[in-house]
Amino acid sequence: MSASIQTADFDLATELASLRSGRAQVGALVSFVGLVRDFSDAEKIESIYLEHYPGMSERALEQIIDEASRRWKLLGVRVIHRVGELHPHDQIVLVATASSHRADAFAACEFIIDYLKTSAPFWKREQTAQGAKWLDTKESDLQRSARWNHQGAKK
Amino acid sequence: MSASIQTADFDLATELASLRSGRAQVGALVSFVGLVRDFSDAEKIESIYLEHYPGMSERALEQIIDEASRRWKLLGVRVIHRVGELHPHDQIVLVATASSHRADAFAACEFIIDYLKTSAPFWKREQTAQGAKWLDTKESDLQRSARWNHQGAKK
Amino acid sequence: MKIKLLYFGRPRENLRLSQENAELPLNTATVADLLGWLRRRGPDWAAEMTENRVRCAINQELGTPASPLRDGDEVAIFSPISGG
Amino acid sequence: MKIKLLYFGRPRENLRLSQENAELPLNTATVADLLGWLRRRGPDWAAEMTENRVRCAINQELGTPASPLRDGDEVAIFSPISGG
Repeated sequence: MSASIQTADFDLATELASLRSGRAQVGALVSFVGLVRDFSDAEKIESIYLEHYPGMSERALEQIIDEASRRWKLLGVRVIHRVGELHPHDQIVLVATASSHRADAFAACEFIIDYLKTSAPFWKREQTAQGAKWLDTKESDLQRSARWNHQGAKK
Repeated sequence: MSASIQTADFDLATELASLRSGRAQVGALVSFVGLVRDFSDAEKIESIYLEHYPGMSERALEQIIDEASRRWKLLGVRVIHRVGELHPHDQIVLVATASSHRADAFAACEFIIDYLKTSAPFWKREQTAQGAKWLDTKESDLQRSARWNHQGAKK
Repeated sequence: MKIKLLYFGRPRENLRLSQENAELPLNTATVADLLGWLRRRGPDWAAEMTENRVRCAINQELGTPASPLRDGDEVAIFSPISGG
Repeated sequence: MKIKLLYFGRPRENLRLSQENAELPLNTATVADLLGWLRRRGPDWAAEMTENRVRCAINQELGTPASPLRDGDEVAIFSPISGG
């Protein structure tokens, strides 16, 4: 169970290999990778800048992972969030979960990214030809996060 | 959108790279990897043997991918199912989905593996010290598959 | 009525048969009738070919015991699906 | 009452300030009071420090305008979260 905040890119295969390593009870690995897209609201994205709250961001990711581990039976969790300047096609975030059964791995992976989007202190500034703008929390992300308030008690 | 049935192992990083390749609208990549576990019902697994119905198995995977593509907005799907003799820790199956938004990628990935488990013609025989046995469809897989009958209309 | 019969999984292994061409009696209208006909081949077949133990596909689409059979069909009989 | 103030995202950039130590007036009991006090610093601050535009954390836990403040708190003011 570990979280990293880094400017460097990550390699999914390496991360998943270490998540499985020495855990022969793992039957399901689920991973989510978020990428920088090339267009946002019909404007071509030149770059994005990702800022975080050092200290709180690490702590928030750990709290989200702890909560997921309380709700589902997990054998491993890996979260990586990149910060700094990124460009279209770049990887932004990884959430990977390992479990004996896929129901737990899927639910925990989706829960972690949904909560991360609304409660971990990261901010995105998008740079387009029209200038730079700080993004707001998406309404759809708030709704997805709220779905989990009464879901997913530990089985 | 492609499905393969093969005895050879697969490399997740290579598969995801080709799923993203040339598609800058991809904002979310979700993947599921199913692995051979070391224990089943308290019996140590020595190996499993995976059999399929050549012709129908390819067709069933394509039908499941087509149905997922009708229900969600997908930019790419990759399914690989291995057959033949496998051992604990081996990869069995990959389902990877690419979409602009993670809601579509998550739902489609989970839908595909749930349907695959109950409607694609593959069979598993488990070899333990107590002998070999053909597995039945799990009751939990039937339930998970049935959940989708009234869910996930195309947004 | 002639059909092509395929076997997979547990029945293939237990009956040591992967496929055969079968000439069915006239009154074999459904998969359930076919299973009944196969059970009359002997105790091994009677034990395997019960509606509880096997599933089926007709021309590579999943079917049920009630599925109708037609001349030239490819019918597969197998233990419950367990891939993934 | 002394607190440590941190700014992130849009207010950090628009106000060109990342952090400061602030001595608050006695009647500053909540984050809402703090925002009111910050708005009195001038038009730039008045524009940024509205409850609509900013979110907050107190001692590295998310808070609301009603969250109480205590001496020694680390209070962060930022635009809505948008990571992941």
